[in-house]
Amino acid sequence: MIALENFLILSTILFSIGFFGVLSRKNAILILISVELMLAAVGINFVAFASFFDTSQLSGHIFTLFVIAIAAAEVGLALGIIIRLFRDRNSVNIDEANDLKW
Amino acid sequence: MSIGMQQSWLLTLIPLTSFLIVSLFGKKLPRQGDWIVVLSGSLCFLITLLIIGDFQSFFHGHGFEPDGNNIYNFDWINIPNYLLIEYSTFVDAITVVMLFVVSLVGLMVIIYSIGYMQGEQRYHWYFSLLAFFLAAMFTLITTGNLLQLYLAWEGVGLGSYLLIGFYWEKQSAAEAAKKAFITTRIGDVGLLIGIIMLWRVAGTFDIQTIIQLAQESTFSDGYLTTAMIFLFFGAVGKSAQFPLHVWLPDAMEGPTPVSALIHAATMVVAGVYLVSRMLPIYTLLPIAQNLILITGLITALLAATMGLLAQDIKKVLAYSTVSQLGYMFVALGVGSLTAAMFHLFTHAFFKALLFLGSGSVIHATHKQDISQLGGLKNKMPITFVTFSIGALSLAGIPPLSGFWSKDEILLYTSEFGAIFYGLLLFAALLTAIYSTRLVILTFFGTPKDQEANDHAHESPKLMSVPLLILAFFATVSGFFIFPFVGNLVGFDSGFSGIVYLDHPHDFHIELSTMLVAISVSLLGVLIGYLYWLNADGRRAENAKEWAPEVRNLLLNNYYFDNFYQAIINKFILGLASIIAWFDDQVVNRSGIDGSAQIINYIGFRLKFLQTGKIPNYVLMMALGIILFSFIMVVNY
Amino acid sequence: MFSKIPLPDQFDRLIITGGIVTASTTLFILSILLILKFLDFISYTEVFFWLISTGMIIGALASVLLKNIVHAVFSILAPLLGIVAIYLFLGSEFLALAQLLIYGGGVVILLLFALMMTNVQDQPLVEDGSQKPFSIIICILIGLILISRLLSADLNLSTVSSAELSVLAGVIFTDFLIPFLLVGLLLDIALTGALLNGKTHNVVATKRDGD
Amino acid sequence: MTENDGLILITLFCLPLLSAILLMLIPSKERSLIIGLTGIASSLMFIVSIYVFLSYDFNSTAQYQGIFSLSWVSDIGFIAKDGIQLKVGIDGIAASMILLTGIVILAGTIVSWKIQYKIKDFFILLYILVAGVFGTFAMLDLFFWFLLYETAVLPMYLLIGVWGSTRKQYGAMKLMMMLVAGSILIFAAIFMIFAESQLGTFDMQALSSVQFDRNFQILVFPLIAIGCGTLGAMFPFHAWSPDGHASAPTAVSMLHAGVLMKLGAFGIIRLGFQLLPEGGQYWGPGLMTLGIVAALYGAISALKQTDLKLMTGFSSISHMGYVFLGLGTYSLIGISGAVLQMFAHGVMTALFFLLIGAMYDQSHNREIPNFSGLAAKMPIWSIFFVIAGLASLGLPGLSGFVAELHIFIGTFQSYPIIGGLAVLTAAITATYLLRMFSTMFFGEFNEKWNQLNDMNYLEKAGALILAASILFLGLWPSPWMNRIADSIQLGIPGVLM
Repeated sequence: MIALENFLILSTILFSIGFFGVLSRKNAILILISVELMLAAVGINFVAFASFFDTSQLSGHIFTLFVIAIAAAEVGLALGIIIRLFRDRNSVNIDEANDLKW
Repeated sequence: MSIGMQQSWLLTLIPLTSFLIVSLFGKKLPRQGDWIVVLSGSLCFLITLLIIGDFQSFFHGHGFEPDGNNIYNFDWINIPNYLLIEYSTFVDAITVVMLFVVSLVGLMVIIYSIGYMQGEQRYHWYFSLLAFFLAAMFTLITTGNLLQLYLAWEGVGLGSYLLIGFYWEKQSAAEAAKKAFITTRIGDVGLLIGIIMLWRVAGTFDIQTIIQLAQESTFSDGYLTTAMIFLFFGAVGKSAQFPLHVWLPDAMEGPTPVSALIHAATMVVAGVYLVSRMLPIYTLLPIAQNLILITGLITALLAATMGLLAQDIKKVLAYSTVSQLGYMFVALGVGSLTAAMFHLFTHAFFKALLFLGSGSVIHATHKQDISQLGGLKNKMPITFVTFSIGALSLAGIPPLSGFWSKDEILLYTSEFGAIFYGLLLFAALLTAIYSTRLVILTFFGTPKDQEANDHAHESPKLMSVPLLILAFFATVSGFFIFPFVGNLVGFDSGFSGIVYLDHPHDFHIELSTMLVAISVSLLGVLIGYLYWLNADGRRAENAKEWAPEVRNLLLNNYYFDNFYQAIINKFILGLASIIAWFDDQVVNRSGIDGSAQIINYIGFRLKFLQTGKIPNYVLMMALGIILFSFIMVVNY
Repeated sequence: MFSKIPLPDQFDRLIITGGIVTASTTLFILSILLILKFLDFISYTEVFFWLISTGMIIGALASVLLKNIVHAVFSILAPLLGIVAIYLFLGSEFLALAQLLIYGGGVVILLLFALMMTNVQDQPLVEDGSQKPFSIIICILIGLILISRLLSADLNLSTVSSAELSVLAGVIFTDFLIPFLLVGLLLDIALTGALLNGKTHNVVATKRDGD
Repeated sequence: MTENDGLILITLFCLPLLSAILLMLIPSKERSLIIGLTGIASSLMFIVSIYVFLSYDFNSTAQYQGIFSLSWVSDIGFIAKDGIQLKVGIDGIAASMILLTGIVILAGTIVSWKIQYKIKDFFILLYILVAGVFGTFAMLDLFFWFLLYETAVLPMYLLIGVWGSTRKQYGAMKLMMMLVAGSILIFAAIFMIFAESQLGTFDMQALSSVQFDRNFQILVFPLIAIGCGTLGAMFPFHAWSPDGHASAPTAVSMLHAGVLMKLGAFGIIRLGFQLLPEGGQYWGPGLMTLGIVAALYGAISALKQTDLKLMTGFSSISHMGYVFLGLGTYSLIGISGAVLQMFAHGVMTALFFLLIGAMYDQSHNREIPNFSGLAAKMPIWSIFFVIAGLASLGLPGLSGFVAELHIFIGTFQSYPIIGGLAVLTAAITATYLLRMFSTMFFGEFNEKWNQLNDMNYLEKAGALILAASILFLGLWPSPWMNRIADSIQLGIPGVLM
């Protein structure tokens, strides 16, 4: 049988990779992809814990369901924003979207 | 209900009521309500007589023996085991003397004012203020506890402030009122400190209890001396003693009847009254008593010299008031309550008379400068005669009242020490000189201003009758020192039997001191006569050349005003500038705005962190997470 | 004329190189796993698990490292679909299904569409940010911290319970009914918002212009 | 106060909130309706506050009366049963302060009716502020106490920023920043007390029965003293006060100097002395030093000011210095004097600002040297001003004296020299006020101000309420004294008798 640690370590590795993507990428869509990766990693964690510990309540599964749903909504909205950004500046390079800079 | 000593609170209530009525509705009342004030003044005089009658019934030849019915208590603030402040009245011999003086002079001044203030604007306001002042003054002299005394003390101060500033359109009047209030207020700081210091050890404000405790030497001498000196400081302020005498001459900006009432007969003697009241304690404390003596002596001398050259008729009188108050303090300083109260008694009448007389002159000529006056003796005979009686009484010519009381003070001082006696005699000489000068320059000689002289006329009856009554008292009140005169009005032993400190004593005449006093007074009058009468100003011209420095010194009142002004300008306002600068620069600019600017600067320096690149922000967040994780790991 | 169309060329190269690399690594890993299996170190389930995890990690790494955008987006499919298998391992069929449909079917397609709409000049190559070195260090640190915490934790439980669909449905439609409905509402709002946001002539913007 | 009167206390603090909500429903155009509604609401608050004051029960030996509570958060996490509850109740100190608020808000409402610009919004904010003030005085739960304390402070920013004059942005910002900075300290102190007690409740009654560790008390008391002291304009945290007053509109100045500054001193009594008595005792001399410095500092600064409102602002600092002086004595007489001074100064300074507002609205000038002889043109205004001034300089028979006397006596009990300095300050106060009188009111009338009119009947009504309070307190202070002394004896442990 596969131990809980394996799932958790897998999820951690995926999370770190996703985080690396968020940090290092310039293209907004790729950042979005990395975020999705992180969300997926978290989902593994939830489900793994739920399967091993919480046998009756199923909260972890349901939570993951919600995460998936919200992630879908987020992707839709974020892509809308990215497209708007592209239309505005003809680029999806987020280094150029630095209006927040003093 | 018979009215006696216990009902002395009526004396506060009646004028206060009339003050409220006249000040609020005076404009709508017939004659602007002056009759209400006259009525209340008369009522007060009547009640005073009743109180004196009651007092007399407890007076048994060798002193006043009340059975507790001279006290009236009413709790004002009473929190058990904590603080008791009561409204209380206490009537004894000192109170009775003061009551008589205040109610009589008060009534005279009110009547006189009807004539003097005729046609003035704010007529009702003037009368309501008189009523207010009387209420406060009666409260002051009938009080049984120190806190109520302070309350009334400030009350008379307020009345004085408002009355000095009655002609507030004149900047000088406004300034004088301010000066009077602030100067006396500085004294009041001492008074309040003294009162609270006494409360701190005695636990009560009741005067008689405090005196009793002090006599049983419950308190340490040093502490008591400090407290009593602070208390005396209050008296110095109110009674215009050196070094706080500067306000009284300026206070003459007020209407003349007010000067007669407040700044001659009643309010300014409040300090004398206070020290007299507390004299049983002062006699235990030689340092405090010597301070009183020296202060009184300096004041008597200084003010007498200042009076010599003053040009304003009222200012001469003001200086003489300051000087005579100094006499009273000297008497208290040598421990003679009798002499001080007696001088207070006679001085009130002749000084009020002098002020009202000068008011009559001013009313007739609209001039106050004595160098502009002259030759009025035929135009205004009643004023002339009564004024002269007052002046001679001031100068100490027998048999007028001033002679007897001043002689009493001189007598006690001669017993105390030769130097004091000599200086006081010198002051008496000066007093005689300037009183003579005042009368001569005002009423004799040729008129300097013919036009004013032509218009001059004798004052109406409303003004001359009070003059005559006061002249009568200025003449006869001195005889009250003889026991047989006392018998006539029902007091067996005369004045010295009524007011005394420890034991009743008979009036005694030292023929030698009396003769010295008479000769000094006559010498003064003679000098004045020779110097100013028929001199056609020649000698005055000569005087300008003789010792101009001294002359300037006297004309500028020893530069006291300049000195105080300099202190205020340089020191107090300088300090205020420094603090205002401190507040503006240090607290505001550096402290408050400065901290805002520091944050602003830090932000400016740190803004490079704000790259606007989202990955950078996320990186920072990650760094934070790592830091946090490490802390967590270490903590576990 | 054909030479002017770069796509087939690129596509060929992609298929050839990608296929070779993937096949060789997969084969290499598979062979190692099979050897382990036959030496009785692990079971078949574990063989599958390791295989899939390795694939997921390689796919994830590819998606964050590849310079070609299209390749990166395609690479994300590997971890997203791998998760489906992981969910199955954990006994949650419904989630696996949902993951497959939503991510594999929806999200990736959406991403590709977005890519298509934002890269009109045929420049699939992108540069990465300047903080790449820092990022590597930081991510490794985070990973190490988390893993070290995990390994030191006491997790001696190994009973996998499957979430049966009927039970899950029962819970969702009773206890979690309101959150469930709210999530539906949220999706609706998000879609509407995305639509409004993506419209060419923004109502809000024109209104503000006239203000 | 009986148990049922707790409902009255709730009413008292719901009344302004309700009025604010009603005002929101009224269209802005209905000016007369707004005026009518605010008139009724403020009168009701005035009447209820008088009722609260009068219904104080002297026979009760409980520390607080009229307790009424509604549980809000209970038994959750670290919060125990009835941990956070809407709990009202008063003691004599709070009763006096509630009466003060009632008086000032009535007068403030009356004079605010002449506001032309957005009167509705003005009153909405004003009533929210008043709800906070009433609530703070009546609340017995630390959580709600702090909430309402902030409610009382925050609308100030808008009130000054929108309706103010001169440097209003600067004044509003400075005021807000400093007060919020002070609040942070109070916030920290409240949670430290909460945590230290380990009761899991914010109930002041429960907390006041806890004997905190002495070192803890000594540590936490300064937080409260400085935090509340900032609102009470304690030196050196007073800098917001003159600028804030100078730029605030009339009614806001009145409420602010009259009531809000007292919230600070009240907080020191409620939180500091009642919960941390040993800390209060330990820091008493420090509080006293700051008090006497503030009294002298404010008075001497006021000598140099030429702007009428700034002068009054510094005068307020000086008078609040007396309050801290009285609190610092930690004696029965001193603290009662401080509370009495809070009331006295509240009424007197409200009158000052009302009068200054009445003049400034016409002349748009507040520089003292620009005026002279105003008594000729504005006699009633001058009389009211003189009454306020005389009360301020501590003339017997007016409110200031009774309070100052108690403070002096309290100070003299332990520190005679500081007491002497305090008495001297009264003389300096007299100096700057009389200087101002003789410059502005007396002397020849300056024709430049010929267009000035005396107060209108609204302002007269407002001033009359305040002047009557000044006289009443000055002549018959017993009702206040009894309540305050009673409550201090019951509520502050270890107070010097």
